[in-house]
Amino acid sequence: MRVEFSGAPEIAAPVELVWERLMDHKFVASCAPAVESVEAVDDTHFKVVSAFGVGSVKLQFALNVELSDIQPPRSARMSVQGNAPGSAMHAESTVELEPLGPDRTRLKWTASSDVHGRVATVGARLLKGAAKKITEGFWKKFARRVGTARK
Amino acid sequence: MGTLFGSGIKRREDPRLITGHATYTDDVKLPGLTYAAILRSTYAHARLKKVNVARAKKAPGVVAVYTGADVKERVNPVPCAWNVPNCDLKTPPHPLLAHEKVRYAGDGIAMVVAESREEARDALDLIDVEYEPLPAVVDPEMAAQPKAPQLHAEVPSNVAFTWNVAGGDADKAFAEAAVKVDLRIVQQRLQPTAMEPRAAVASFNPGAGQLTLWVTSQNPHIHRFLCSVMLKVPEHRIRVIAPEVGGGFGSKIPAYADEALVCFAAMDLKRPVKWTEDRSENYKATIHGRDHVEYVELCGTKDGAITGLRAKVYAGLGGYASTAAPGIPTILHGLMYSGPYTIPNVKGTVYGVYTTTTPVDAYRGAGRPEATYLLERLVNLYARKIGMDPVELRRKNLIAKDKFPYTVATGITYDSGDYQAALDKALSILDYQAFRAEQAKARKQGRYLGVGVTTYCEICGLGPSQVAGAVGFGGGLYDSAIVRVYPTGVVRAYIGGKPHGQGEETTFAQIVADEFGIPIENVEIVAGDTEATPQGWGTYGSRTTAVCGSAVKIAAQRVKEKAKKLAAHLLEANEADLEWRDGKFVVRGSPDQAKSFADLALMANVAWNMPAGTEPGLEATAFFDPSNFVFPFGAHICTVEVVVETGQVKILRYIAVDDCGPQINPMIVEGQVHGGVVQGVGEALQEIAVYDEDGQLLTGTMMDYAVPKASQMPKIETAHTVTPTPVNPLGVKGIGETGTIASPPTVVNAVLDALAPLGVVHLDKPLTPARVWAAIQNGKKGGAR
Amino acid sequence: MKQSITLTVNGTDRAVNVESRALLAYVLRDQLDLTGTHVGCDTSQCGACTVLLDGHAVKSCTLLAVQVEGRAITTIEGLSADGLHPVQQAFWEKHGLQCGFCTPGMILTAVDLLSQNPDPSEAEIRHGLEGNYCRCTGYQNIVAAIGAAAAALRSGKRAGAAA
Amino acid sequence: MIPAAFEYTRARSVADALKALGARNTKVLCGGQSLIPLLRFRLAEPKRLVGIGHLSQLKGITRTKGGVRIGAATTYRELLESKVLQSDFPLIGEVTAHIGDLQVRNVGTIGGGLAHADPAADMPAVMLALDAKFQLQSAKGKRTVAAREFFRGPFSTAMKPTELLTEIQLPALPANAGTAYADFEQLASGYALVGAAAVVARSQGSVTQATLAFTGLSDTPFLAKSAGELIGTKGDAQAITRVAEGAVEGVEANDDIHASSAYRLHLAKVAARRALTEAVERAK
Repeated sequence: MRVEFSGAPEIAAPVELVWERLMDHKFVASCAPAVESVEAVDDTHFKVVSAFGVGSVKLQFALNVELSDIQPPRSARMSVQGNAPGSAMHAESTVELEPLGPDRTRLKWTASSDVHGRVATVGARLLKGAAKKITEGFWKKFARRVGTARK
Repeated sequence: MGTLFGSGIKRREDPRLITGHATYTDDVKLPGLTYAAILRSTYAHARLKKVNVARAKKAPGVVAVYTGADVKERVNPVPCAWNVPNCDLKTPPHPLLAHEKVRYAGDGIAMVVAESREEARDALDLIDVEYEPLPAVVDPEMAAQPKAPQLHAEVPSNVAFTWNVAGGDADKAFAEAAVKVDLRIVQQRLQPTAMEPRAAVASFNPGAGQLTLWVTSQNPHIHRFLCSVMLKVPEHRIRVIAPEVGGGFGSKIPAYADEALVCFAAMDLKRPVKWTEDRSENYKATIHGRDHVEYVELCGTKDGAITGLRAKVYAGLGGYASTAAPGIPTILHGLMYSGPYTIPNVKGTVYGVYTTTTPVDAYRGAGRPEATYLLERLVNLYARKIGMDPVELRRKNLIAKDKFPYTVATGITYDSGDYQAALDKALSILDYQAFRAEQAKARKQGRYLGVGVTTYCEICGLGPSQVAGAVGFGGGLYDSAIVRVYPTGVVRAYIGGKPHGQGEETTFAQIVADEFGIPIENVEIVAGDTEATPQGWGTYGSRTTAVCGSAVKIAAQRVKEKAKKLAAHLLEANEADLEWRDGKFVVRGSPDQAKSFADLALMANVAWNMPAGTEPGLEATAFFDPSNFVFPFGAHICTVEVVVETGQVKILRYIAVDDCGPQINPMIVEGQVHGGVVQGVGEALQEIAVYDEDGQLLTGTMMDYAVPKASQMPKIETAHTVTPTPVNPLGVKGIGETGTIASPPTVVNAVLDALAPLGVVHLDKPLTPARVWAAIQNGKKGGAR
Repeated sequence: MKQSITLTVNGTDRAVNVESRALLAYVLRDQLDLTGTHVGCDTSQCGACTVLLDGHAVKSCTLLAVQVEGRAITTIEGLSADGLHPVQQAFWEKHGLQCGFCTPGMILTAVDLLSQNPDPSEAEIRHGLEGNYCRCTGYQNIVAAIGAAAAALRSGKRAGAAA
Repeated sequence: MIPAAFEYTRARSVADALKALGARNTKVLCGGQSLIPLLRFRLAEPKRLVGIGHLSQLKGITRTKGGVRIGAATTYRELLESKVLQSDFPLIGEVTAHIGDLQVRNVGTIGGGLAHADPAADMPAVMLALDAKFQLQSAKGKRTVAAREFFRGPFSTAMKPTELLTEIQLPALPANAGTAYADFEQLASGYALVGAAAVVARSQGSVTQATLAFTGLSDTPFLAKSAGELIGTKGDAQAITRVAEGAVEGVEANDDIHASSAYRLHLAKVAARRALTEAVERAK
């Protein structure tokens, strides 16, 4: 099952601040739902344990996150490889920041992921909508928190 | 002929089944039983970098964990047993557990054995597998392209075989033909879905060196044979028991790694081991059916005489070649391209292609549904092109009844038939002309009715063995029976076949009871235990009644001949003076001079007074090898209404006229037709296995794979004609698969007939409302094809 | 972690020691040796595992044993104390089964269906079997069997009332 | 398929259940017909389950001043057999007859199904159309949430993990109201590809109230705003078609192996038209 999403929320903060937050893995993790732990292997590699799902449907994934093509303060690419018993997922994400004004930034993101194993075979109907909701929810929260942190 | 042959008596297997006292494989319990669970690949195609079972081994209740590396030296791969000749067949090894690569999502990687089902399942989650994902390819046509991902290093372009069939000169026929039609047809992959998932229980007696395997099998002798090969255990040390089997439809023919692993573990641990698949595991790890992409063409004259057929077929095999897989799209498909018609020129090429999907093998009909479908679609397209009624076109090309035995262009010889009679009967049941009038009237009111008519014949009753050898089938295709008479006159027949719903415990008892003039209650049919039954080659290919039933008949006749000899001896009469009347041998002209079957049973078994040179006992074994296949045939008609607004198809009537020769038990024959037709209607309207581009099966549960439900299926009207076959002593043909063979084109042609005014020319199965609606939208735009 | 619960199974109180996660179907099959209850799917679709819970058809693979503590369960083995139940009889008469795997669940669903609707139409029978799959019979003879059983039960009741 | 291990608490009362819900990673088990399949696939692995399906406090269908109250643990079968619902809310029975199957309806509960919030379930759309209110209870007290505020996304609701859905309150329908439901089922699961529930009231031939709700179409059941445009019309075919067309405008419809989004949108219009037409017909 492959899913692709994208969004472009506006953030009430300057591009530099947004970039700073984006590179702060602890801050990023705090915006993601149900992150149990984050461990920085180095500046661009992270090990994350996170639950994936909504409502009753929940699977715990061990994720390897890697940042690449880092172009401060404009764009970066993130790849995620995750495993849960009987399931696996890969995701590629790009982030691009576009300054709209002194205190406004547009954050364009794309995410594409493919899932394998039980999640794909028996959980597609349950999780396809969830994946979208979670991804959008994450960026929404990120945008809001960066904006609020500023105030 | 006796009094029971032809009688629709109640089934003798039913009392245990309706009271819950039947024993299926998962019901088998043994002291010290352990439970196995198999870890299956998450990815469709990947290199295995690491399989770490350390945590699983330490988990509560775990007795053992095996990986591919652990077993590869100790067992042989899963064999492919149908080595179709002259097609450069390549069957790379199929390891019991993957150790280098996985080739479909569901490929076994490790097996846990634990003290309970729960503990075995829990431990699976503790196995750590590191994969290096490789690209997947799920479509057989795409997989055969040069740049497609490669599954097996030794199979370039994933093409396992290229098989050709030709008769006459098809290219010339096409060059000269006035009319040509062609289609690209996708015959979708199907999930067989026997209601009982597969299971295996193995027990090993180390003192005796004896292995016993209970397994969901349509052919316990084949399982014994192939387990012996996989396990390197002599065949006589293996007893295979197929207890009650909850449906097969082909999916319980093949040898699977799973039962061999269960045996391996039982021998290794010296404890019994049970494994039962879940439905979602069944959908990934049990064979699928069909999966063809076909380019097919038909040519003929302007007045509707078919002169040639050409086909190029990509047949998906999945990740490995399953037991009978190469024979399905070739021998059981390509040889049947002519169907019931006189087509002088035929040419076909079939590519067997590996894809990163669950292996494909025989599924009810196995090759013949695909052949019948492509032919019947082409015939309708041809009729449409020349503006001829499709029934008339069929009638014009059917092989006439006085032409049998008839050899078709592909070289096989049909035994017997009266195709016109079946067609006439079906048409009269419907009143075809009246329906056409109704259809015309309805169209004026904006309602879309359609009718589909199929005439078909199929090849079944597999043997003969000599042909099996010639076409590379790795076994014989005779069958066998022992008829044993006990001193009290009751009889047991031990048969090589293994019925699993088809009712032969009843029909074969009818044969035996008739032969001996005894009540059917005095006869029992024993099947499914290799320790008790003679060598058989299984229940598939609609062969059990035609082949094994004939063996039963012959064995019973042999018993009766011996009984007659004994009767003559005891009555001090000439054998020639005896006649068989009311269950007795009677001296002609002296009705009080008689010996009943029971008398003779006792005398033969006590052997106090046997004729000179005659052995005691009343028992005979017969191995029956038919002289040819049998070719049942018939005509099916379906009428439908399509709700154009929503794409929903409603079947108005379904009429099945089939000819399987004389019917031993018409009630059972009718039941086979009902079930077969519904399976084919499911194929026509709703069943499809869907993979995503990564090779993940998206129809992995019954929530997504649309097994037909009662409310979705039509009522079926059945009728028959009776044309005996000369190739077996019962005169019978098979009926187990005809419904599934005939119904998909019948339904699809009916729907396309309804949609004809909307510009829809072709549409691939299954005709779900979503697909029909989309086709109508496309047709409105003039883009239909 | 196991706990002891009591179930009334086919009229007899049975104490069983079960894990919380134990599904009723497996408790019946593995612990109480009632293997007439079959498991054919894992999504509550096929109905092979159907039993009666206080007289109502339920899917025993989609119930925890602890959930039905203290309640009365009837399996196919206990449907009829002596002889065949009219529904069983009708399945036999009408050839309403082939491989038999779905049959216990079919029969028990039919028993509940007929208790709710003693005189169902063919369409109502087919709708009532929404949760029971059969891959062998094409349903036709199952529908016929349930229709025949309904008639038999109705006339049996009339005969009973008259007596 | 065997669930991962968990602890099970059989609640002795609602209060007892609420206490147990305080613990982390705890789920409520009512009929279990939605949750148990997830447990079997280990797509849900709660540590604790609190069983409430047997609690008589949570069962029953009673008339209240303003309508009808339904206990959350009332089974679908009990809904079907309820004389009160047959007379006051026939829509409930019509829809319930198509939920799951006979066996599932014998155990499955209205509250369990609503709390599960499957985006393709039938009942949520009906609750929206009927403007139901849900009573949620926690150890801290009770609150009432409108169905129209309850469904937040696929399998997501306004409920907190410590809350229990205890009852469903249906406000009385206006006089001369007609209700109807039309749906198209996914062939395998029987879940709605699309379902539409309609409530229409008429007075002297004119529509005075119209509500239309969808399920299955997108990731949450929702009310169609266009339904209001029926008010003041005669509820004629043209007006209904206009409302049905408008109802799905701009909706991002689900797309899966069973139906494309284009087909779902089309079916939604058909279902809306059929449900509205029937509701108008009945609103006499």
